[in-house]
Amino acid sequence: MDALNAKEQQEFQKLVEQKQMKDFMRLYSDLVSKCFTDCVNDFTSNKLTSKEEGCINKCAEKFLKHSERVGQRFQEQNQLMMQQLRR
Amino acid sequence: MDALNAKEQQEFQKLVEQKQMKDFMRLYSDLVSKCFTDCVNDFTSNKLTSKEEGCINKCAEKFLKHSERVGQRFQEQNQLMMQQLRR
Amino acid sequence: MDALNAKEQQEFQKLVEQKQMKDFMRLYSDLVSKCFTDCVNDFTSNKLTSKEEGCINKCAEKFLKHSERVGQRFQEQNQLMMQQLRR
Amino acid sequence: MSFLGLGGSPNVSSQAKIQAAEAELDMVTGMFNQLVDICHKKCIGTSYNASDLDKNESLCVDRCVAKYFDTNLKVGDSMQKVGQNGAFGVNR
Amino acid sequence: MSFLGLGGSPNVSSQAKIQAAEAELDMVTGMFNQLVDICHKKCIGTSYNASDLDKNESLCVDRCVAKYFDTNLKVGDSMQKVGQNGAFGVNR
Amino acid sequence: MSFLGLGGSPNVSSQAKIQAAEAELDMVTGMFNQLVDICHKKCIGTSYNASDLDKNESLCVDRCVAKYFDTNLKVGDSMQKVGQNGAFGVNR
Repeated sequence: MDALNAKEQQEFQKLVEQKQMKDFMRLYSDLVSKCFTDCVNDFTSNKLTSKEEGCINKCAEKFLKHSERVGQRFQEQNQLMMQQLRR
Repeated sequence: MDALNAKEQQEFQKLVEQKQMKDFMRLYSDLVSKCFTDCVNDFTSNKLTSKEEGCINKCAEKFLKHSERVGQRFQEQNQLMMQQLRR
Repeated sequence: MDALNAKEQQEFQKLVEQKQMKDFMRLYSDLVSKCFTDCVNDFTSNKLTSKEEGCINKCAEKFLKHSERVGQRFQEQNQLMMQQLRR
Repeated sequence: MSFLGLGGSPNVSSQAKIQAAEAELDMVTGMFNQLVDICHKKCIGTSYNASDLDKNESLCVDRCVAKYFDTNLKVGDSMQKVGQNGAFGVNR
Repeated sequence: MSFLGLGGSPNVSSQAKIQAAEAELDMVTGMFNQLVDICHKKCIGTSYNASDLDKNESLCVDRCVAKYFDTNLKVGDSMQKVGQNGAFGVNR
Repeated sequence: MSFLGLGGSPNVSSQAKIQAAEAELDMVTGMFNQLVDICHKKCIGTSYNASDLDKNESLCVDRCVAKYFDTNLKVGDSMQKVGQNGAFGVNR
Protein backbone atom coordinates (compact mmCIF):
# COMPACT_ATOMS: atom_id res chain seq x y z
CA MET A 1 0.00 0.00 0.00
CA ASP A 2 1.25 3.48 -0.86
CA ALA A 3 1.88 5.78 2.08
CA LEU A 4 -0.69 8.51 2.61
CA ASN A 5 0.43 12.15 2.48
CA ALA A 6 -0.49 14.63 5.22
CA LYS A 7 -3.79 15.69 3.70
CA GLU A 8 -4.80 12.08 3.03
CA GLN A 9 -3.78 11.13 6.57
CA GLN A 10 -6.09 13.80 7.91
CA GLU A 11 -9.00 12.60 5.82
CA PHE A 12 -8.31 9.00 6.78
CA GLN A 13 -8.18 10.02 10.44
CA LYS A 14 -11.70 11.42 10.18
CA LEU A 15 -12.83 8.12 8.70
CA VAL A 16 -11.16 6.22 11.54
CA GLU A 17 -12.99 8.32 14.12
CA GLN A 18 -16.32 7.62 12.47
CA LYS A 19 -15.57 3.92 12.41
CA GLN A 20 -14.52 3.88 16.05
CA MET A 21 -17.89 5.35 16.94
CA LYS A 22 -19.64 2.59 14.98
CA ASP A 23 -17.32 -0.05 16.44
CA PHE A 24 -18.07 1.09 19.93
CA MET A 25 -21.81 0.95 19.31
CA ARG A 26 -21.42 -2.49 17.82
CA LEU A 27 -19.44 -3.69 20.82
CA TYR A 28 -22.08 -2.27 23.11
CA SER A 29 -24.98 -3.93 21.36
CA ASP A 30 -23.13 -7.24 21.03
CA LEU A 31 -22.50 -7.13 24.74
CA VAL A 32 -26.15 -6.48 25.57
CA SER A 33 -27.20 -9.26 23.24
CA LYS A 34 -24.69 -11.78 24.62
CA CYS A 35 -25.39 -11.08 28.28
CA PHE A 36 -29.13 -11.05 27.72
CA THR A 37 -28.91 -14.40 25.93
CA ASP A 38 -26.77 -15.99 28.65
CA CYS A 39 -28.36 -14.44 31.75
CA VAL A 40 -32.06 -13.77 31.14
CA ASN A 41 -34.26 -16.81 30.82
CA ASP A 42 -37.19 -16.17 33.13
CA PHE A 43 -40.14 -14.50 31.43
CA THR A 44 -42.70 -14.87 34.21
CA SER A 45 -42.21 -11.21 35.11
CA ASN A 46 -41.06 -8.06 33.33
CA LYS A 47 -38.44 -7.11 35.92
CA LEU A 48 -34.92 -8.52 36.06
CA THR A 49 -34.41 -10.79 39.09
CA SER A 50 -31.45 -10.01 41.34
CA LYS A 51 -29.79 -13.19 40.14
CA GLU A 52 -30.13 -12.03 36.54
CA GLU A 53 -28.74 -8.61 37.45
CA GLY A 54 -25.68 -10.15 39.06
CA CYS A 55 -25.13 -12.37 36.06
CA ILE A 56 -25.40 -9.42 33.65
CA ASN A 57 -22.86 -7.37 35.60
CA LYS A 58 -20.34 -10.19 35.69
CA CYS A 59 -20.98 -11.09 32.07
CA ALA A 60 -20.37 -7.51 30.91
CA GLU A 61 -17.24 -6.96 32.99
CA LYS A 62 -15.82 -10.31 32.01
CA PHE A 63 -16.51 -9.70 28.35
CA LEU A 64 -14.67 -6.38 28.46
CA LYS A 65 -11.68 -7.93 30.21
CA HIS A 66 -11.72 -10.76 27.71
CA SER A 67 -11.87 -8.26 24.86
CA GLU A 68 -8.92 -6.35 26.33
CA ARG A 69 -6.82 -9.51 26.63
CA VAL A 70 -7.62 -10.54 23.08
CA GLY A 71 -6.55 -7.05 22.00
CA GLN A 72 -3.16 -7.40 23.69
CA ARG A 73 -2.46 -10.81 22.17
CA PHE A 74 -3.75 -9.59 18.81
CA GLN A 75 -1.25 -6.76 18.72
CA GLU A 76 1.60 -9.07 19.70
CA GLN A 77 0.70 -11.57 16.98
CA ASN A 78 0.36 -8.79 14.45
CA GLN A 79 3.83 -7.49 15.27
CA LEU A 80 5.25 -11.00 15.05
CA MET A 81 3.67 -11.45 11.63
CA MET A 82 5.04 -8.12 10.41
CA GLN A 83 8.54 -9.08 11.55
CA GLN A 84 8.32 -12.39 9.71
CA LEU A 85 7.10 -10.68 6.54
CA ARG A 86 10.03 -8.23 6.64
CA ARG A 87 12.66 -10.94 6.72
CA MET B 1 -27.70 16.23 19.42
CA ASP B 2 -28.23 19.53 17.63
CA ALA B 3 -31.53 19.92 15.82
CA LEU B 4 -31.36 19.71 12.03
CA ASN B 5 -32.53 22.67 9.96
CA ALA B 6 -35.01 22.28 7.08
CA LYS B 7 -32.40 21.57 4.41
CA GLU B 8 -30.60 19.08 6.65
CA GLN B 9 -33.92 17.43 7.51
CA GLN B 10 -34.58 16.94 3.82
CA GLU B 11 -31.17 15.38 3.23
CA PHE B 12 -31.57 13.17 6.28
CA GLN B 13 -35.00 12.09 5.05
CA LYS B 14 -33.46 10.83 1.82
CA LEU B 15 -30.97 8.84 3.85
CA VAL B 16 -33.78 7.37 5.95
CA GLU B 17 -35.63 6.24 2.84
CA GLN B 18 -32.51 4.51 1.52
CA LYS B 19 -32.04 2.78 4.83
CA GLN B 20 -35.67 1.65 4.99
CA MET B 21 -35.19 -0.02 1.63
CA LYS B 22 -32.11 -1.84 2.94
CA ASP B 23 -33.89 -2.70 6.19
CA PHE B 24 -36.80 -4.16 4.34
CA MET B 25 -34.52 -6.30 2.20
CA ARG B 26 -32.69 -7.44 5.29
CA LEU B 27 -35.94 -8.36 7.04
CA TYR B 28 -37.00 -10.28 3.95
CA SER B 29 -33.81 -12.27 3.68
CA ASP B 30 -33.67 -12.94 7.43
CA LEU B 31 -37.19 -14.26 7.19
CA VAL B 32 -36.35 -16.58 4.29
CA SER B 33 -33.29 -17.80 6.12
CA LYS B 34 -35.10 -18.42 9.41
CA CYS B 35 -38.11 -20.20 7.91
CA PHE B 36 -35.89 -22.28 5.63
CA THR B 37 -33.74 -23.31 8.61
CA ASP B 38 -36.74 -24.24 10.76
CA CYS B 39 -39.01 -25.79 8.13
CA VAL B 40 -36.93 -27.43 5.40
CA ASN B 41 -35.00 -30.53 6.39
CA ASP B 42 -35.78 -33.10 3.75
CA PHE B 43 -33.31 -33.13 0.87
CA THR B 44 -34.44 -36.32 -0.85
CA SER B 45 -36.21 -34.24 -3.48
CA ASN B 46 -35.86 -30.74 -4.93
CA LYS B 47 -39.50 -29.77 -4.40
CA LEU B 48 -40.95 -28.46 -1.15
CA THR B 49 -43.32 -30.96 0.48
CA SER B 50 -46.80 -29.71 1.38
CA LYS B 51 -45.87 -30.01 5.05
CA GLU B 52 -42.84 -27.78 4.47
CA GLU B 53 -44.97 -25.26 2.57
CA GLY B 54 -47.48 -25.06 5.43
CA CYS B 55 -44.67 -24.57 7.91
CA ILE B 56 -43.07 -21.80 5.83
CA ASN B 57 -46.34 -19.89 5.54
CA LYS B 58 -47.01 -20.05 9.27
CA CYS B 59 -43.40 -19.24 10.09
CA ALA B 60 -43.42 -16.13 7.89
CA GLU B 61 -46.76 -14.82 9.11
CA LYS B 62 -45.88 -15.47 12.72
CA PHE B 63 -42.52 -13.76 12.36
CA LEU B 64 -44.16 -10.64 10.94
CA LYS B 65 -46.72 -10.55 13.74
CA HIS B 66 -43.94 -11.06 16.25
CA SER B 67 -41.94 -8.27 14.66
CA GLU B 68 -44.97 -5.96 14.81
CA ARG B 69 -45.53 -6.70 18.49
CA VAL B 70 -41.88 -6.11 19.32
CA GLY B 71 -42.16 -2.80 17.45
CA GLN B 72 -45.10 -1.67 19.60
CA ARG B 73 -43.39 -2.57 22.88
CA PHE B 74 -40.16 -1.02 21.63
CA GLN B 75 -41.84 2.32 21.03
CA GLU B 76 -43.51 2.25 24.45
CA GLN B 77 -40.23 1.47 26.20
CA ASN B 78 -38.46 4.16 24.20
CA GLN B 79 -41.02 6.75 25.26
CA LEU B 80 -40.78 5.62 28.87
CA MET B 81 -37.00 5.99 28.74
CA MET B 82 -37.26 9.46 27.21
CA GLN B 83 -39.66 10.56 29.96
CA GLN B 84 -37.28 9.30 32.64
CA LEU B 85 -34.35 11.10 31.03
CA ARG B 86 -36.30 14.38 30.96
CA ARG B 87 -37.00 14.33 34.69
CA MET C 1 -35.15 -0.82 -13.12
CA ASP C 2 -34.04 1.68 -15.77
CA ALA C 3 -31.03 0.69 -17.85
CA LEU C 4 -27.82 2.52 -17.03
CA ASN C 5 -26.13 4.59 -19.74
CA ALA C 6 -22.44 4.20 -20.56
CA LYS C 7 -21.20 6.72 -17.99
CA GLU C 8 -23.41 5.25 -15.27
CA GLN C 9 -22.26 1.75 -16.23
CA GLN C 10 -18.69 2.84 -15.73
CA GLU C 11 -19.40 4.33 -12.32
CA PHE C 12 -21.37 1.24 -11.31
CA GLN C 13 -18.51 -0.98 -12.48
CA LYS C 14 -16.17 0.82 -10.08
CA LEU C 15 -18.62 0.18 -7.28
CA VAL C 16 -18.84 -3.50 -8.22
CA GLU C 17 -15.06 -3.82 -8.06
CA GLN C 18 -14.98 -2.28 -4.60
CA LYS C 19 -17.69 -4.64 -3.45
CA GLN C 20 -15.93 -7.68 -4.87
CA MET C 21 -12.89 -6.78 -2.81
CA LYS C 22 -15.03 -6.57 0.32
CA ASP C 23 -16.86 -9.78 -0.60
CA PHE C 24 -13.62 -11.62 -1.04
CA MET C 25 -12.37 -10.44 2.35
CA ARG C 26 -15.64 -11.47 3.91
CA LEU C 27 -15.46 -14.92 2.33
CA TYR C 28 -11.91 -15.27 3.58
CA SER C 29 -12.70 -14.33 7.15
CA ASP C 30 -15.88 -16.45 7.21
CA LEU C 31 -13.77 -19.37 6.05
CA VAL C 32 -11.17 -18.84 8.78
CA SER C 33 -13.91 -18.54 11.36
CA LYS C 34 -15.77 -21.65 10.22
CA CYS C 35 -12.73 -23.89 9.94
CA PHE C 36 -11.34 -22.65 13.25
CA THR C 37 -14.68 -23.36 14.94
CA ASP C 38 -14.96 -26.85 13.46
CA CYS C 39 -11.32 -27.96 13.62
CA VAL C 40 -9.58 -26.31 16.58
CA ASN C 41 -10.68 -27.45 20.00
CA ASP C 42 -7.50 -28.22 21.88
CA PHE C 43 -6.14 -25.29 23.86
CA THR C 44 -3.46 -27.10 25.86
CA SER C 45 -0.81 -25.68 23.52
CA ASN C 46 -0.47 -22.64 21.27
CA LYS C 47 0.54 -24.61 18.17
CA LEU C 48 -1.87 -26.31 15.79
CA THR C 49 -1.65 -30.11 16.00
CA SER C 50 -1.08 -31.99 12.74
CA LYS C 51 -4.62 -33.35 13.02
CA GLU C 52 -5.98 -29.82 13.28
CA GLU C 53 -3.90 -28.71 10.30
CA GLY C 54 -5.26 -31.55 8.17
CA CYS C 55 -8.79 -30.70 9.20
CA ILE C 56 -8.32 -27.00 8.37
CA ASN C 57 -6.97 -27.77 4.90
CA LYS C 58 -9.85 -30.10 4.06
CA CYS C 59 -12.38 -27.72 5.59
CA ALA C 60 -11.13 -24.79 3.51
CA GLU C 61 -10.92 -26.70 0.24
CA LYS C 62 -14.31 -28.28 0.77
CA PHE C 63 -15.90 -24.94 1.61
CA LEU C 64 -14.58 -23.40 -1.60
CA LYS C 65 -15.83 -26.32 -3.69
CA HIS C 66 -19.17 -26.10 -1.92
CA SER C 67 -19.31 -22.37 -2.57
CA GLU C 68 -18.53 -22.96 -6.25
CA ARG C 69 -21.29 -25.55 -6.59
CA VAL C 70 -23.81 -23.28 -4.87
CA GLY C 71 -22.76 -20.54 -7.32
CA GLN C 72 -23.50 -22.77 -10.33
CA ARG C 73 -26.92 -23.82 -9.06
CA PHE C 74 -27.66 -20.23 -8.04
CA GLN C 75 -27.08 -18.98 -11.58
CA GLU C 76 -29.24 -21.74 -13.05
CA GLN C 77 -32.09 -20.99 -10.66
CA ASN C 78 -31.76 -17.27 -11.34
CA GLN C 79 -32.03 -17.85 -15.10
CA LEU C 80 -35.01 -20.12 -14.58
CA MET C 81 -36.71 -17.44 -12.49
CA MET C 82 -36.02 -14.76 -15.10
CA GLN C 83 -37.53 -16.96 -17.84
CA GLN C 84 -40.66 -17.52 -15.76
CA LEU C 85 -41.00 -13.79 -15.08
CA ARG C 86 -40.74 -13.00 -18.82
CA ARG C 87 -43.60 -15.31 -19.79
CA MET D 1 -37.10 6.42 -3.88
CA SER D 2 -36.05 10.04 -4.35
CA PHE D 3 -39.12 12.13 -5.14
CA LEU D 4 -36.95 15.12 -5.98
CA GLY D 5 -35.09 13.01 -8.51
CA LEU D 6 -38.12 12.27 -10.67
CA GLY D 7 -37.87 14.54 -13.69
CA GLY D 8 -35.10 16.40 -11.90
CA SER D 9 -31.57 17.13 -13.02
CA PRO D 10 -29.85 14.27 -14.88
CA ASN D 11 -27.24 14.22 -12.16
CA VAL D 12 -29.62 13.33 -9.32
CA SER D 13 -31.39 10.85 -11.53
CA SER D 14 -28.10 9.10 -12.35
CA GLN D 15 -27.36 8.80 -8.67
CA ALA D 16 -30.77 7.28 -8.00
CA LYS D 17 -30.36 4.77 -10.84
CA ILE D 18 -26.94 3.71 -9.59
CA GLN D 19 -28.27 3.39 -6.06
CA ALA D 20 -31.07 1.14 -7.30
CA ALA D 21 -28.55 -1.00 -9.20
CA GLU D 22 -26.41 -1.17 -6.07
CA ALA D 23 -29.37 -2.25 -3.94
CA GLU D 24 -30.14 -5.02 -6.43
CA LEU D 25 -26.54 -6.18 -6.44
CA ASP D 26 -26.48 -6.18 -2.63
CA MET D 27 -29.64 -8.24 -2.53
CA VAL D 28 -28.35 -10.87 -4.96
CA THR D 29 -24.96 -11.05 -3.24
CA GLY D 30 -26.59 -11.23 0.18
CA MET D 31 -28.85 -14.05 -0.94
CA PHE D 32 -25.90 -15.95 -2.39
CA ASN D 33 -23.88 -15.59 0.81
CA GLN D 34 -26.82 -16.76 2.88
CA LEU D 35 -27.30 -19.72 0.58
CA VAL D 36 -23.65 -20.75 0.89
CA ASP D 37 -23.90 -20.56 4.65
CA ILE D 38 -27.26 -22.29 5.08
CA CYS D 39 -26.67 -25.14 2.61
CA HIS D 40 -23.28 -25.75 4.22
CA LYS D 41 -25.04 -26.22 7.54
CA LYS D 42 -27.74 -28.45 6.04
CA CYS D 43 -25.52 -30.59 3.80
CA ILE D 44 -21.84 -30.63 4.71
CA GLY D 45 -20.62 -32.68 7.65
CA THR D 46 -18.05 -31.20 10.03
CA SER D 47 -15.75 -34.21 10.30
CA TYR D 48 -13.77 -33.28 7.16
CA ASN D 49 -12.43 -36.67 6.13
CA ALA D 50 -12.05 -35.51 2.55
CA SER D 51 -11.63 -32.23 0.70
CA ASP D 52 -14.14 -33.13 -2.04
CA LEU D 53 -17.91 -33.11 -1.73
CA ASP D 54 -19.14 -36.70 -1.75
CA LYS D 55 -22.13 -37.76 -3.82
CA ASN D 56 -24.70 -37.28 -1.05
CA GLU D 57 -23.38 -33.86 -0.18
CA SER D 58 -23.44 -32.75 -3.82
CA LEU D 59 -27.03 -33.91 -4.32
CA CYS D 60 -28.06 -32.29 -1.06
CA VAL D 61 -26.50 -28.95 -2.09
CA ASP D 62 -28.33 -28.98 -5.44
CA ARG D 63 -31.68 -29.62 -3.77
CA CYS D 64 -30.93 -27.16 -1.00
CA VAL D 65 -30.48 -24.33 -3.52
CA ALA D 66 -33.65 -25.26 -5.41
CA LYS D 67 -35.72 -25.44 -2.24
CA TYR D 68 -34.29 -22.16 -1.00
CA PHE D 69 -35.50 -20.39 -4.13
CA ASP D 70 -38.98 -21.88 -3.65
CA THR D 71 -38.94 -20.81 0.01
CA ASN D 72 -38.03 -17.32 -1.13
CA LEU D 73 -41.14 -17.15 -3.33
CA LYS D 74 -43.40 -18.56 -0.61
CA VAL D 75 -42.14 -16.02 1.92
CA GLY D 76 -42.74 -13.26 -0.63
CA ASP D 77 -46.38 -14.36 -0.91
CA SER D 78 -46.80 -14.35 2.88
CA MET D 79 -45.26 -10.91 3.19
CA GLN D 80 -47.62 -9.47 0.61
CA LYS D 81 -50.53 -10.98 2.50
CA VAL D 82 -49.53 -9.72 5.93
CA GLY D 83 -47.15 -6.88 5.19
CA GLN D 84 -49.43 -4.45 3.44
CA ASN D 85 -51.38 -3.58 6.55
CA GLY D 86 -48.19 -2.30 8.08
CA ALA D 87 -46.38 -4.84 10.21
CA PHE D 88 -42.88 -3.42 10.23
CA GLY D 89 -42.59 -2.02 13.67
CA VAL D 90 -40.13 0.73 14.19
CA ASN D 91 -39.78 2.50 10.88
CA ARG D 92 -42.91 4.56 10.84
CA MET E 1 -16.50 13.92 16.04
CA SER E 2 -15.06 16.27 13.41
CA PHE E 3 -12.78 18.78 15.10
CA LEU E 4 -12.44 20.76 11.90
CA GLY E 5 -16.21 21.05 11.75
CA LEU E 6 -16.56 22.97 15.01
CA GLY E 7 -17.05 26.60 14.07
CA GLY E 8 -16.03 25.70 10.51
CA SER E 9 -17.95 26.21 7.29
CA PRO E 10 -21.71 25.58 7.59
CA ASN E 11 -21.33 22.83 4.99
CA VAL E 12 -18.97 20.67 7.06
CA SER E 13 -21.04 21.27 10.14
CA SER E 14 -24.20 20.13 8.34
CA GLN E 15 -22.43 16.95 7.32
CA ALA E 16 -21.38 16.28 10.90
CA LYS E 17 -24.91 16.83 12.19
CA ILE E 18 -26.38 14.51 9.60
CA GLN E 19 -23.75 11.88 10.40
CA ALA E 20 -24.65 12.08 14.08
CA ALA E 21 -28.34 11.70 13.24
CA GLU E 22 -27.47 8.75 11.02
CA ALA E 23 -25.45 7.10 13.79
CA GLU E 24 -28.39 7.48 16.16
CA LEU E 25 -30.81 6.03 13.62
CA ASP E 26 -28.46 3.09 13.02
CA MET E 27 -28.24 2.43 16.73
CA VAL E 28 -32.01 2.43 17.25
CA THR E 29 -32.61 0.29 14.16
CA GLY E 30 -29.84 -2.10 15.15
CA MET E 31 -31.27 -2.48 18.62
CA PHE E 32 -34.73 -3.14 17.22
CA ASN E 33 -33.44 -5.80 14.83
CA GLN E 34 -31.54 -7.48 17.64
CA LEU E 35 -34.62 -7.42 19.82
CA VAL E 36 -36.76 -9.04 17.12
CA ASP E 37 -34.16 -11.76 16.70
CA ILE E 38 -33.44 -12.44 20.35
CA CYS E 39 -37.06 -12.39 21.58
CA HIS E 40 -38.01 -14.70 18.73
CA LYS E 41 -35.40 -17.17 19.99
CA LYS E 42 -36.52 -16.79 23.61
CA CYS E 43 -40.29 -16.83 23.07
CA ILE E 44 -41.43 -18.32 19.77
CA GLY E 45 -41.46 -22.10 19.30
CA THR E 46 -40.22 -23.57 16.02
CA SER E 47 -43.00 -26.08 15.45
CA TYR E 48 -45.28 -23.54 13.74
CA ASN E 49 -48.69 -25.06 14.37
CA ALA E 50 -50.38 -21.69 14.00
CA SER E 51 -49.65 -18.38 12.32
CA ASP E 52 -50.77 -16.30 15.31
CA LEU E 53 -48.84 -15.71 18.50
CA ASP E 54 -50.54 -17.61 21.33
CA LYS E 55 -51.11 -16.03 24.72
CA ASN E 56 -47.92 -17.34 26.31
CA GLU E 57 -45.83 -16.21 23.38
CA SER E 58 -47.37 -12.73 23.43
CA LEU E 59 -46.74 -12.30 27.15
CA CYS E 60 -43.22 -13.61 26.79
CA VAL E 61 -42.49 -11.12 23.98
CA ASP E 62 -43.75 -8.18 26.07
CA ARG E 63 -41.56 -9.15 29.01
CA CYS E 64 -38.61 -9.94 26.76
CA VAL E 65 -38.63 -6.38 25.38
CA ALA E 66 -38.93 -4.82 28.85
CA LYS E 67 -36.11 -6.94 30.25
CA TYR E 68 -33.92 -6.20 27.25
CA PHE E 69 -34.20 -2.48 27.91
CA ASP E 70 -33.24 -3.03 31.54
CA THR E 71 -30.30 -5.19 30.48
CA ASN E 72 -29.22 -2.40 28.16
CA LEU E 73 -29.06 0.04 31.08
CA LYS E 74 -27.21 -2.43 33.31
CA VAL E 75 -24.60 -3.10 30.63
CA GLY E 76 -24.17 0.64 30.19
CA ASP E 77 -23.36 0.95 33.89
CA SER E 78 -20.82 -1.85 33.69
CA MET E 79 -19.15 -0.34 30.66
CA GLN E 80 -18.75 3.00 32.38
CA LYS E 81 -17.20 1.24 35.33
CA VAL E 82 -14.71 -0.85 33.37
CA GLY E 83 -14.48 0.93 30.05
CA GLN E 84 -12.96 4.22 31.10
CA ASN E 85 -9.56 2.78 31.92
CA GLY E 86 -9.27 1.70 28.31
CA ALA E 87 -10.41 -1.83 27.67
CA PHE E 88 -11.10 -1.68 23.94
CA GLY E 89 -8.16 -3.48 22.53
CA VAL E 90 -7.34 -2.80 18.93
CA ASN E 91 -8.39 0.74 18.17
CA ARG E 92 -5.64 2.73 19.77
CA MET F 1 -8.85 -1.09 -8.12
CA SER F 2 -9.65 2.10 -10.02
CA PHE F 3 -8.19 1.91 -13.53
CA LEU F 4 -8.97 5.56 -14.15
CA GLY F 5 -7.03 6.46 -11.07
CA LEU F 6 -3.70 5.16 -12.30
CA GLY F 7 -1.68 8.15 -13.39
CA GLY F 8 -4.90 10.16 -13.28
CA SER F 9 -5.70 13.33 -11.36
CA PRO F 10 -4.18 13.52 -7.85
CA ASN F 11 -7.70 13.77 -6.49
CA VAL F 12 -8.89 10.37 -7.79
CA SER F 13 -5.64 8.77 -6.77
CA SER F 14 -6.02 10.09 -3.22
CA GLN F 15 -9.48 8.59 -3.08
CA ALA F 16 -8.16 5.21 -4.19
CA LYS F 17 -5.38 5.29 -1.61
CA ILE F 18 -7.79 6.18 1.17
CA GLN F 19 -10.15 3.42 0.05
CA ALA F 20 -7.31 0.91 0.19
CA ALA F 21 -6.37 2.09 3.68
CA GLU F 22 -10.03 1.82 4.68
CA ALA F 23 -10.26 -1.73 3.34
CA GLU F 24 -7.19 -2.70 5.34
CA LEU F 25 -8.59 -1.12 8.50
CA ASP F 26 -11.90 -2.93 7.98
CA MET F 27 -10.09 -6.23 7.56
CA VAL F 28 -8.05 -5.85 10.74
CA THR F 29 -11.06 -4.64 12.73
CA GLY F 30 -13.22 -7.43 11.35
CA MET F 31 -10.62 -10.04 12.26
CA PHE F 32 -10.33 -8.62 15.78
CA ASN F 33 -14.11 -8.68 16.29
CA GLN F 34 -14.29 -12.25 15.06
CA LEU F 35 -11.48 -13.24 17.37
CA VAL F 36 -13.21 -11.70 20.40
CA ASP F 37 -16.37 -13.57 19.54
CA ILE F 38 -14.85 -16.93 18.71
CA CYS F 39 -12.38 -17.09 21.62
CA HIS F 40 -15.20 -16.10 23.97
CA LYS F 41 -17.16 -19.11 22.74
CA LYS F 42 -14.15 -21.42 22.99
CA CYS F 43 -12.77 -20.24 26.34
CA ILE F 44 -15.26 -18.38 28.53
CA GLY F 45 -17.93 -20.29 30.43
CA THR F 46 -21.47 -18.93 30.56
CA SER F 47 -22.15 -19.43 34.24
CA TYR F 48 -20.56 -16.10 35.24
CA ASN F 49 -19.55 -16.80 38.83
CA ALA F 50 -16.89 -14.12 38.71
CA SER F 51 -16.16 -10.98 36.73
CA ASP F 52 -12.46 -11.77 36.26
CA LEU F 53 -10.98 -14.28 33.85
CA ASP F 54 -9.64 -17.23 35.81
CA LYS F 55 -6.25 -18.76 35.06
CA ASN F 56 -7.57 -21.45 32.71
CA GLU F 57 -9.65 -18.95 30.78
CA SER F 58 -6.71 -16.56 30.42
CA LEU F 59 -4.40 -19.27 29.13
CA CYS F 60 -7.07 -20.53 26.77
CA VAL F 61 -7.58 -17.02 25.36
CA ASP F 62 -3.85 -16.58 24.72
CA ARG F 63 -3.63 -19.88 22.87
CA CYS F 64 -6.88 -19.26 21.04
CA VAL F 65 -5.50 -16.03 19.53
CA ALA F 66 -2.21 -17.69 18.53
CA LYS F 67 -3.96 -20.64 16.92
CA TYR F 68 -6.38 -18.36 15.12
CA PHE F 69 -3.48 -16.53 13.45
CA ASP F 70 -2.00 -19.86 12.35
CA THR F 71 -5.39 -20.97 11.03
CA ASN F 72 -5.58 -17.73 9.09
CA LEU F 73 -2.28 -18.52 7.33
CA LYS F 74 -3.28 -22.13 6.61
CA VAL F 75 -6.57 -21.01 5.08
CA GLY F 76 -4.70 -18.48 2.95
CA ASP F 77 -2.55 -21.32 1.56
CA SER F 78 -5.62 -23.40 0.75
CA MET F 79 -7.32 -20.50 -0.97
CA GLN F 80 -4.33 -19.87 -3.18
CA LYS F 81 -4.31 -23.55 -4.10
CA VAL F 82 -7.99 -23.83 -4.95
CA GLY F 83 -9.05 -20.25 -5.52
CA GLN F 84 -7.01 -19.36 -8.57
CA ASN F 85 -8.93 -21.62 -10.92
CA GLY F 86 -12.05 -19.62 -10.13
CA ALA F 87 -14.14 -20.99 -7.31
CA PHE F 88 -16.07 -17.89 -6.24
CA GLY F 89 -19.46 -18.50 -7.68
CA VAL F 90 -21.64 -15.51 -8.26
CA ASN F 91 -19.39 -12.54 -8.89
CA ARG F 92 -18.32 -13.14 -12.45
